[in-house]
Amino acid sequence: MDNKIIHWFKFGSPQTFYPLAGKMVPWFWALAAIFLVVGLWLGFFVAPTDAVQGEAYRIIFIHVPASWMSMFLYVVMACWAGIGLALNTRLSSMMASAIAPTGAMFAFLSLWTGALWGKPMWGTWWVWDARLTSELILLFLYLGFMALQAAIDEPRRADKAGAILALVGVVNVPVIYFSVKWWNTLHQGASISMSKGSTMAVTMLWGMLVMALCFWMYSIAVALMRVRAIMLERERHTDWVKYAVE
Amino acid sequence: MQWNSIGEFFAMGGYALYVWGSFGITALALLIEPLLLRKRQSDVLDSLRRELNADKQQRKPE
Amino acid sequence: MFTANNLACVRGDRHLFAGLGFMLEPSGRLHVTGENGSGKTSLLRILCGLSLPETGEICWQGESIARIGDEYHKNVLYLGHHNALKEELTALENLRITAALADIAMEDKQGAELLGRVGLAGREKLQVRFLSQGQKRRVALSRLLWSSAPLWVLDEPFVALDTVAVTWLAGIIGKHLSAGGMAVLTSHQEVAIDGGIAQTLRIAS
Amino acid sequence: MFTANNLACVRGDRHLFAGLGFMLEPSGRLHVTGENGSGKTSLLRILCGLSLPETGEICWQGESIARIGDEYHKNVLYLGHHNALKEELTALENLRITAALADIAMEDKQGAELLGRVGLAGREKLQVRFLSQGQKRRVALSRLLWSSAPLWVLDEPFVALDTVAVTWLAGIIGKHLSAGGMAVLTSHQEVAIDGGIAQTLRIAS
Amino acid sequence: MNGVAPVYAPSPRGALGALGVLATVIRRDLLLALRRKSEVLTSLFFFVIVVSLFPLGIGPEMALLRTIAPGVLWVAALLAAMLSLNRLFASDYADGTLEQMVLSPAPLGLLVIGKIMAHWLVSGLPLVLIAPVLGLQYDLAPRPLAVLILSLLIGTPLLSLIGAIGASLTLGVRGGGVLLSLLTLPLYIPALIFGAGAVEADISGLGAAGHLSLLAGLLALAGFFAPWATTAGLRIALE
Amino acid sequence: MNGVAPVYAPSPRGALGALGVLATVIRRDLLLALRRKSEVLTSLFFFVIVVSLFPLGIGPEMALLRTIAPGVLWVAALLAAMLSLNRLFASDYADGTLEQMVLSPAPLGLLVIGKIMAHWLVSGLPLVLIAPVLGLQYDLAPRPLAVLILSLLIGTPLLSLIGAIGASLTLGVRGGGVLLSLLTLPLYIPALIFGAGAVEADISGLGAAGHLSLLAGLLALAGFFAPWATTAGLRIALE
Ligand code: HEM
Ligand SMILES: Nc1ncnc2c1ncn2[C@@H]1O[C@H](COP(=O)(O)OP(=O)(O)OP(=O)(O)O)[C@@H](O)[C@H]1O
Ligand SMILES: Nc1ncnc2c1ncn2[C@@H]1O[C@H](COP(=O)(O)OP(=O)(O)OP(=O)(O)O)[C@@H](O)[C@H]1O
Ligand SMILES: [Mg+2]
Ligand SMILES: [Mg+2]
Repeated sequence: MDNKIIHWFKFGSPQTFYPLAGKMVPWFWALAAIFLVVGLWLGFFVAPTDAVQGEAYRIIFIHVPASWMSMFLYVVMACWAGIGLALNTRLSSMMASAIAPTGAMFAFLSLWTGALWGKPMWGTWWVWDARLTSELILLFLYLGFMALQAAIDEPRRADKAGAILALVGVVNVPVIYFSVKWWNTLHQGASISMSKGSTMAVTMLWGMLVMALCFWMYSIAVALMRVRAIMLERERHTDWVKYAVE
Repeated sequence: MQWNSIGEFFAMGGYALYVWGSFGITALALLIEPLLLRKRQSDVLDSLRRELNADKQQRKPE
Repeated sequence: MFTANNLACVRGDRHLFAGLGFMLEPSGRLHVTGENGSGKTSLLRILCGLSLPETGEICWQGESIARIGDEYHKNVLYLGHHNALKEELTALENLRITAALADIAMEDKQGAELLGRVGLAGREKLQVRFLSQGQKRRVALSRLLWSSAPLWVLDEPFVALDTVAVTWLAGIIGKHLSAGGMAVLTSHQEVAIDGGIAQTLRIAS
Repeated sequence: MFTANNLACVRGDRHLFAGLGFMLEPSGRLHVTGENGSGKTSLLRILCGLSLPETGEICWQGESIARIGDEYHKNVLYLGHHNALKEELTALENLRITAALADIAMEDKQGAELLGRVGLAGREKLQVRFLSQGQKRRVALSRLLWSSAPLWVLDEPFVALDTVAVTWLAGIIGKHLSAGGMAVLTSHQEVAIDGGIAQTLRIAS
Repeated sequence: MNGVAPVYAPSPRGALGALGVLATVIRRDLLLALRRKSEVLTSLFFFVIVVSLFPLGIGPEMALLRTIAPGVLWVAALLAAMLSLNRLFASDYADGTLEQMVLSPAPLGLLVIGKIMAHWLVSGLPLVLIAPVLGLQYDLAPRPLAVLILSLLIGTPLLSLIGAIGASLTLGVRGGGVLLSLLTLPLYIPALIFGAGAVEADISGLGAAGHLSLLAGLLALAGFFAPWATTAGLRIALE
Repeated sequence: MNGVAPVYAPSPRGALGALGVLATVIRRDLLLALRRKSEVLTSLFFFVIVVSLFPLGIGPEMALLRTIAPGVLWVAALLAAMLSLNRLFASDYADGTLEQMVLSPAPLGLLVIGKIMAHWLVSGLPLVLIAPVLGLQYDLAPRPLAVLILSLLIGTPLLSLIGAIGASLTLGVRGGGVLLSLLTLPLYIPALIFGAGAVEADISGLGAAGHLSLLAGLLALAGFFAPWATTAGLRIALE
């Protein structure tokens, strides 16, 4: 067999990945903290007040990154789950399970901040618009994935069943997303006055991007922490766990 | 810099409830999640150590 | 030839068996014994390809069953703890459906004759839920009569049968073995089967 | 004292038995034998009051069970072909619910001890569907340990049990009989039970 | 070795072929549904109830009813389909038939397709057939009514197909009922949006063709992938 | 003979005090519901699903949604209550508990009241509690929302009470599910009309007091007669 593949599988095995992940976590925390400080500074002190929305628009600095993360993380989760199903690698399935709660949290945050933004801007907490509805469905997909895995006691079966659901759900995401076209929508698309090239739009964009990076680093750190715990729980009877504990 | 005082900063131009409600809950969520995970990790480790010790003590007398 | 090598099975956090292997030639039968919960049913389901072993390989005619898949299933007849009968359908309907799933067309007359052979004459048109426990088992066992699968995997086939039926079933299995078939069985009862070369595999727990 | 007189049973257009009767005193046990489908299960269900005989009367302590009705049920423990367990619940939960229905509060610890006695130590928290066939039967049989009903009606209690468990169960039944209980059983297997006065009732078909 | 001579040989193997096996599975499930009678009626009756209750809760204003008719009928169909799902594989799983299906020489995917088709015939088709009557109650004009029926005709098989995935994944799982709805619901929503949307588009003069062809596209997609996913789900459930 | 000493005796058989019966029955049913978790969630989740699906089927127009909100919420509550009914007595009937209850020294009517109260706590109250959130999604103003909650608070126990009669009458009957809906549905309709009507009356400025007091009157009536009818139904079912 190809040497590279063997090498890859070595890192793909829990016992080598566990300490590696442990070493990586602090670095990602540090990065997340740096981006957080920069992002908040950009968001609150550099970005000017919006002419139309006043200060309320500052919610954008968490609303948009959280929305992005919730969608990215679903795809990443489905990829890991699919790899786990196809190649029967335990670690990838564990990664999928580790990502799901964080993704669900971001989906919730997107809904929450969106609702808090909607009240002053649209005068209502909620409308049944395509964007909002699709985000709600995304939250349901996450919850379904987590509930299915929690309901199955055998980890092997839970991994496989979850993977099938995640993959089927991935087909659903773009389908829901394109329904924007058939629905008159209240939620703005890429409607920030960024196209006008004003300095305000640029600082806003930077603030959003930096906050998105912060959320990325946070997600990676948290996923690694969770996957470490999952590894210990699932492989509690193996020798490497006993060594790792001692 | 568009804030003239701390009070103005916290008032957020009258949108304090919405802006701080968003940032507050987000901060809370991002704080609680790692804390819960730390607890989960240490719980697992604790129970594993206990199991291991029990195993050792069982083996010793023989 | 049917071989298994180094099989291991894990359920939950429990290691049922490991390093288990055997080789079965035509006319050979394997008795799997062990206490309740030792893993006999789990082994039989693995041998049929219904579940996957933790480690190890099972080969049919030298080819791994994981690779040949459905082709292998044509050679196996599995009878589990459950009778796999629909209670709301009659014995005859159940029989015809089972046959059809094995791609065999069965006339009503042929079905009735088969049911007569397992002692259910006159009850062909009765819904299975009215049958007694032993009669249900007999309907399930009638598959043994028309199946041409060389490998029979039978999980406690004698349960619920009366003494006459037990002897009859032992005879059927013996005939199958004499014709060059193979069988893997479990049973907590002692039953004498004539014919074939016997091996015993004990799963210790 | 438990007596039955002139019982007859009809199922569909089939007369299973007629003119059947017996008398059982404390410490007495009745073995009901017969071929598959002869009507053993039907008889046992009639004896429990679960279904009505075509003719005849069953008396408990001299009183017709049709008249005393539910008062009689307190004295009977019935174990049928089915285990009456909920597959999605754990063994312990099943046990506690069964006990609660008999108005007995059972602590988790007591339940665990009981399950230990039927050889399920360490599997108390496992859903019943993960248990092996014999283990499921053992969970069902654990009722025999705490029931104070004097009359046990057991339909093929030995099925699916391994030899150790069969001996154990025979011992439990023997103990119950020695304590002045009664038992009505069916079984296609020969099992030696010590204690009590044995009678045999054969249903011919 | 090519098979041992059976003790009794009714007819050689291979008499039926793939189509024959499919027909057998469908016929079997229909027969079972007929024997259990109440199961056929439950879906249909539930559908009729839900649809008929709305005018009582909302008031008899005809214009309003006409506007909400497609939504109400579609939601009712969706709920009826969802409620009948847990019976799709449960009894076969409990009595061991499913194991035999996995082991049967016929490909499992084919058997699954047969079961899904039978499910649609029992709990989808009756809804489509009764829908015209209910549509009339809501004073729908003939054209939107026709579009509605057509959308249901394309949509209900889609519901059965998607639901089968959820049903296979929750087989034998504790608390399966709620879980099943939680899993299938997000997947059902596109069907609902395009199905009800078709009628609305027709009423507002935009033409229903776009929505209907999207729905048909979804059906084709699901017809292709759902049996595969369901088969995988069943194998996992039996492991 | 007074029983044979059991091989292993966990605790003596204890007779239930007649006064503690109500609490015991309620506690028992709540415990069972918690054990089966999914059962608590089924009603609630179903309610949320039904309510959330409508905007997807009908379209996002806020004015329209506001108009149909009371109807939708009430129909959803009614369906959720109806679906949870068949579990009210079925499992107790199947496993013989019901027989034991009839035999218990406490009056059966009291036990029945306990079971109905537990049913409401498990499948009625959660709906009332979640309703405000769903009302906000339909953009209901605070006042109509308050009326809606109040009408549900009075109405859901009414649904449980009426449903119990139907559940007892269809116990152990073949195809009971359909029959149950067929029986309870006509009896539910007054509750639906007055409940949803209260909100509409409030919105149109007529005042909800009339409808609400009618609803309360129905509740009092049902609270008086339903346990009696249910008890009679149970006795018939057990005969
Ligand atoms: C519960 C309510 C809301 C939800 C679930 C929600 C959801 C989302 C999602 C999923 C995205 C990412 C879409 C993309 O990147 O293509 C997004 C982006 C965005 N949202 Fe919201 N949103 C909500 C409310 C609001 C409100 C009230 C506003 C402003 C008045 C708003 C303004 C924006 C903006 C400006 C973007 C960035 C769009 C872009 O650049 O593509 N959202 N929202
Ligand atoms: N998830 C699980 N966790 C722990 N143990 C499990 C799990 N699933 C199954 N088991 C155990 O695996 C074993 C499976 O046994 P199996 O059914 O193969 O036994 P068997 O030898 O056929 O027994 P019997 O003679 O009673 O039929 C049982 O002991 C069961 O308790
Ligand atoms: N509706 C019916 N019409 C005709 N025969 C019926 C009907 N219902 C039941 N029977 C017959 O009645 C008998 C019932 O038998 P029962 O279950 O009591 O047998 P058993 O002695 O317990 O048998 P086993 O040893 O197999 O458990 C069976 O022979 C069955 O075929
Ligand atoms: Mg077994
Ligand atoms: Mg019997």
